[in-house]
Amino acid sequence: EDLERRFQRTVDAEQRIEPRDWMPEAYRRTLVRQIAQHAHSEIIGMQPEGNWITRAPSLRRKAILLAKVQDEAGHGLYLYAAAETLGVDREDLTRKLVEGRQKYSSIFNYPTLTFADVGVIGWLVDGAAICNQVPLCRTSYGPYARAMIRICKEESFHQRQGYELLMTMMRGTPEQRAMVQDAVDRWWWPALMMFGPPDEASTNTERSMRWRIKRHTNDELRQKFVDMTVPQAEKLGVTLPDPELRWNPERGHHDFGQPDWDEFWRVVKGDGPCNARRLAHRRRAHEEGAWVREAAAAHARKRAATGRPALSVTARTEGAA
Amino acid sequence: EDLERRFQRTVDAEQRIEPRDWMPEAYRRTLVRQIAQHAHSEIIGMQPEGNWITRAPSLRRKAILLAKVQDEAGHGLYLYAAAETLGVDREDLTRKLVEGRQKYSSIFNYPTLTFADVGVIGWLVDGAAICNQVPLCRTSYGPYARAMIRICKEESFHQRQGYELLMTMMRGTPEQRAMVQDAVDRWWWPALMMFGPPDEASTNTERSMRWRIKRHTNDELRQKFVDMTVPQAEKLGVTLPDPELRWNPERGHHDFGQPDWDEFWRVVKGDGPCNARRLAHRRRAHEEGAWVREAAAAHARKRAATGRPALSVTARTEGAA
Amino acid sequence: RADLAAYCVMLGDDALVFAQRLSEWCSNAPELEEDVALANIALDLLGQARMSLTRAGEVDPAVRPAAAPVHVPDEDALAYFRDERAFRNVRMVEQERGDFAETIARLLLFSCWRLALFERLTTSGDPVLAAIAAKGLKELAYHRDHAARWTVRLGDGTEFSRERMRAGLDRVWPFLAELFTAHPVEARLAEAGVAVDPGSLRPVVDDVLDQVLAAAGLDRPEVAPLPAVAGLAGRHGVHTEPMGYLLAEMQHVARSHPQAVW
Amino acid sequence: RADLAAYCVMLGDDALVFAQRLSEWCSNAPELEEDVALANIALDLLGQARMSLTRAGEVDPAVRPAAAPVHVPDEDALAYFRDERAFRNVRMVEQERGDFAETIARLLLFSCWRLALFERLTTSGDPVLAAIAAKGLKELAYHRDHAARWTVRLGDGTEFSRERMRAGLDRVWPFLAELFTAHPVEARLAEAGVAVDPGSLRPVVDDVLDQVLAAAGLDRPEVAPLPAVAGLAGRHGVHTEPMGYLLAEMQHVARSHPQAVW
Repeated sequence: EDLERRFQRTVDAEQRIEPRDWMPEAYRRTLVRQIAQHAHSEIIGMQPEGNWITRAPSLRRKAILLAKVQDEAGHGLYLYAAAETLGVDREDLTRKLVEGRQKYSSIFNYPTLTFADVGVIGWLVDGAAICNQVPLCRTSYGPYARAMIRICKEESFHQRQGYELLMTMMRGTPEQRAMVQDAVDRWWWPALMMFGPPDEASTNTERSMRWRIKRHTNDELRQKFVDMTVPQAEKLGVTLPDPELRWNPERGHHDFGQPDWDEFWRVVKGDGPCNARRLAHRRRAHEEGAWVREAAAAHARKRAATGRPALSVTARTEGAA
Repeated sequence: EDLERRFQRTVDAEQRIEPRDWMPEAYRRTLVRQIAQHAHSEIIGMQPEGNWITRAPSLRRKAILLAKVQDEAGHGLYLYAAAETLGVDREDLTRKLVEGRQKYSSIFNYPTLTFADVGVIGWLVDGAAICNQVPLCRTSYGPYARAMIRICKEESFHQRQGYELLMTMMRGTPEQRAMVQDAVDRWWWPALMMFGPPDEASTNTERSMRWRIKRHTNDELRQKFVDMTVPQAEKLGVTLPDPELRWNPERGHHDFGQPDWDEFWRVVKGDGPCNARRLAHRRRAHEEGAWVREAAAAHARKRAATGRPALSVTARTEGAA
Repeated sequence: RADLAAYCVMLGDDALVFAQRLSEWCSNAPELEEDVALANIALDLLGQARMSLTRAGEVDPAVRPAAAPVHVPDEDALAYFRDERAFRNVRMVEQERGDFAETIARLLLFSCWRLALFERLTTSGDPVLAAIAAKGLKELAYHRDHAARWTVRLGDGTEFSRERMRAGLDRVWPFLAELFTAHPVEARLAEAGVAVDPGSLRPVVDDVLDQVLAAAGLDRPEVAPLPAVAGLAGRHGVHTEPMGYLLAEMQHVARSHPQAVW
Repeated sequence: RADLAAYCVMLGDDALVFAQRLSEWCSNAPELEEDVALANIALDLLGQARMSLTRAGEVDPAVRPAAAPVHVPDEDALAYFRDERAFRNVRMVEQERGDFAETIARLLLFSCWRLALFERLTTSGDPVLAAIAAKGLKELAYHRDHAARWTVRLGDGTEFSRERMRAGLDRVWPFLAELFTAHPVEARLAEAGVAVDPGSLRPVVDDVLDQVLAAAGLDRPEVAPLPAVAGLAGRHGVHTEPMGYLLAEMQHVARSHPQAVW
């Protein structure tokens, strides 16, 4: 009781909760779920973009894309590490992911169909992720907040690169412009869904806000994203596929239509265009890698037992020949 | 003794030996080896050309190529059936092939690098095969001779199609003409090797000729092939890569250079550019298919045991809806 | 006429893409007889594809992609110079080939459906389409028969083969519903007596599949249909990720030498 | 200058093609750390490739393939608009990626060799090549170290991993000899102090490989080198069959939209 009050006072004072601090069990569980889901999203998110690495149409774009997907693996690592400070382990979280017992962001259950999708994911999907994540840099749990600071910095870099790719494509051939518009048409609504269901349907928001895990409601963040994106779309020369979208001078915000929430719930429940494919891919990679992880562990045990140092090949090479 | 004389008389009289007839054990063994090798060559030969089916640059060429490779599988089937009349079985021969204990034509140990290779294989490789095989249509062993008659007919069809592809390509872009010339440069010498080593190095020729398995020496057939091919190359507009190649009016034949016989022996002994790849491919297909063959056999046993007829789905479809 | 051309492209793309996948089996089949059989089926479908795509070009020259050089025949212009988003095949046929059981499962579903479709198309208002369908009937009946027999052999073979066959059906079944979903072009042309409303084929196809599964001692898989992307699927050119790789392989030589003649 | 450009293309193609294969691991590695590491290595090699190909274009504009549209930079003209026969990489790097042990084996051999080569190239008579080599040293030392550590872990891990590592080495070893075979261009440029005669690298590379194999408790495979085709191999543009598929995938989008800007 006393602990709980002190915890809430710390949070209210905008101070960080650290791993060794007492925390309510529900807070811990909420964080584990949220951080794990976030980590899983980074890892599953490697697939839709990774789909274009081998086919990227210029070497510069290939390098940018490969570096970006690599960053996503890195983000997954930070986030799993943050989750581990809460007493869970990565192997266990990974098992829950591949068995479908923990979620990842639904956005990655849509297919990437052209190279323009790479740009649009950078612009809209990373853009939406940043709106979601910037407030998390000040979230109450210290390790999570620190991970988010690093991640956000890299994400805005990715977003700029995505936007720059689209700008370049819009200056290209008519086919390229059509490709960009097509990708925008397919990704716009799923991007809006990334902020979660409308506030009246969002069950955990209030408590998460009290705990300063969350700082804005889903609808607030969605509005912010739309307001931010509309001028970017204009500058780019694409049309956002929402006939209800218009500036509302009274509100000082854009009005906009609602995504298909039935589709949203179906995809969340596992019934999206790529859920099965994404999970099967992750499961296969995990299973195919099992023997390698076992070998590394076995070798580490042997080395620990014999006190042998790790291999170092420096010897004759430099001097020789 | 008596049997052996009667056998030789039959052969000398240009009559066919049939499966139920008495034959010398060495004759049987020679035939099994030769027919099996020939069958294996058809099957392994599916790979270098099959390599281009999914990439054929027009639908017409794709259909022609797929049909050709299918024919090769069919030839393999005829030939294994002919071998089986000599008391061996296909499964056993296949095992010997994938274990590297029986050979196939060395020509298939070279890679196919461009679509022009498809044409050149048709023209030169099938052309050489036909020179080798036409006399086999009159070979002394009945089932083999009959298989060869069917095969030769299809092979000359393939050869014409290959030549026609090259003709078309030579009427195309400069890059296409270069592609054809490049393919000719790579396949010419291996094609000459298809007739086997020079007569003085060929150990079994004499006996095979006495048994009327063979009717011409390697060098005779090679000469015939060169004489036949030179005018075709001229008509096509390609250069055969042999500086010694010229018409010899005294002999009434073309003089020509010798292939690299060291290379020939290396490739025969398993050390060619694609030997490992071809065998690994065949072995993998064979092993991956094992469960299917077992299932089919198990099902056939069950059906035989219960007297059930094979499935027939004719029912409501035609009439319905 | 634009509708008819679009419809011919749909029928052609189904056959073309499936033929491409089936031809990957060449030299990889479990036995030589099967190398021959699968190549035969691929050849039949390739033939159907060529006729349909050629017909599409005849009916409406506007279906030719702008990127295709003028000397390339319509069938090749459509096969080699269209981008993925312009392909109109159902998503079932573009999936990676998988193992033999999965291929057989796919062939079973596809050929049951296409045979039912072609039976009805023989009376199409477009005489060329009707002729293509009539010619295809015997081929498709053979494909269906071949797939059905293997389904029974594998379903009623060994324990292992039964498991593989079941897994193959599970993987293919999510793509079945799309076959019965009418694109607006199909709906309009069905109205006009030229095409078939694919929804109307469901009972016939279900009936045949039930027969085959019963003979194989297998249950109908209980898996959800693969969703479309905001209502758009293969017929709208919204494909799955394997499609891009299939096209890269299929089109690379042709695209690399656009001025070439083959 | 044509020789120098050709040599830059050789070095660039080795790196480009291997980077392409390594990037296939992305999202498929046995653990996340390895996804990161293999992507890093691929990125390093891609960077080396871009510098070498750009240098090739600078030195001799004639290396640009005729098929490349003028607005495409040299590095992309070379990567995307050349046909297979014009690629000059050694055949080792174009092989299918295989399992993790095979990839590690390939990376071990390749990085030992390339590091030894780059050490010598730092004193190349071509200052740009020397700079590229100098920049690459640290990268390649890391690649070699990474591969060596995994070779030891797998060789001295479980029974199973040892078998896989041995099999991986067996599959890669036939491609080793080609790395030490000088193409006439290399021979001429080595003479001129611009390139390195790759044959001279053999002792250094052998020495390092022996150390690593000893630490891993593995024997040097006894397998024959993969023969050339009438003396011609990767450096002459005579590749193995996987190369065509790699290029189809890599080039398809660029070839499909030659006028596009990316």
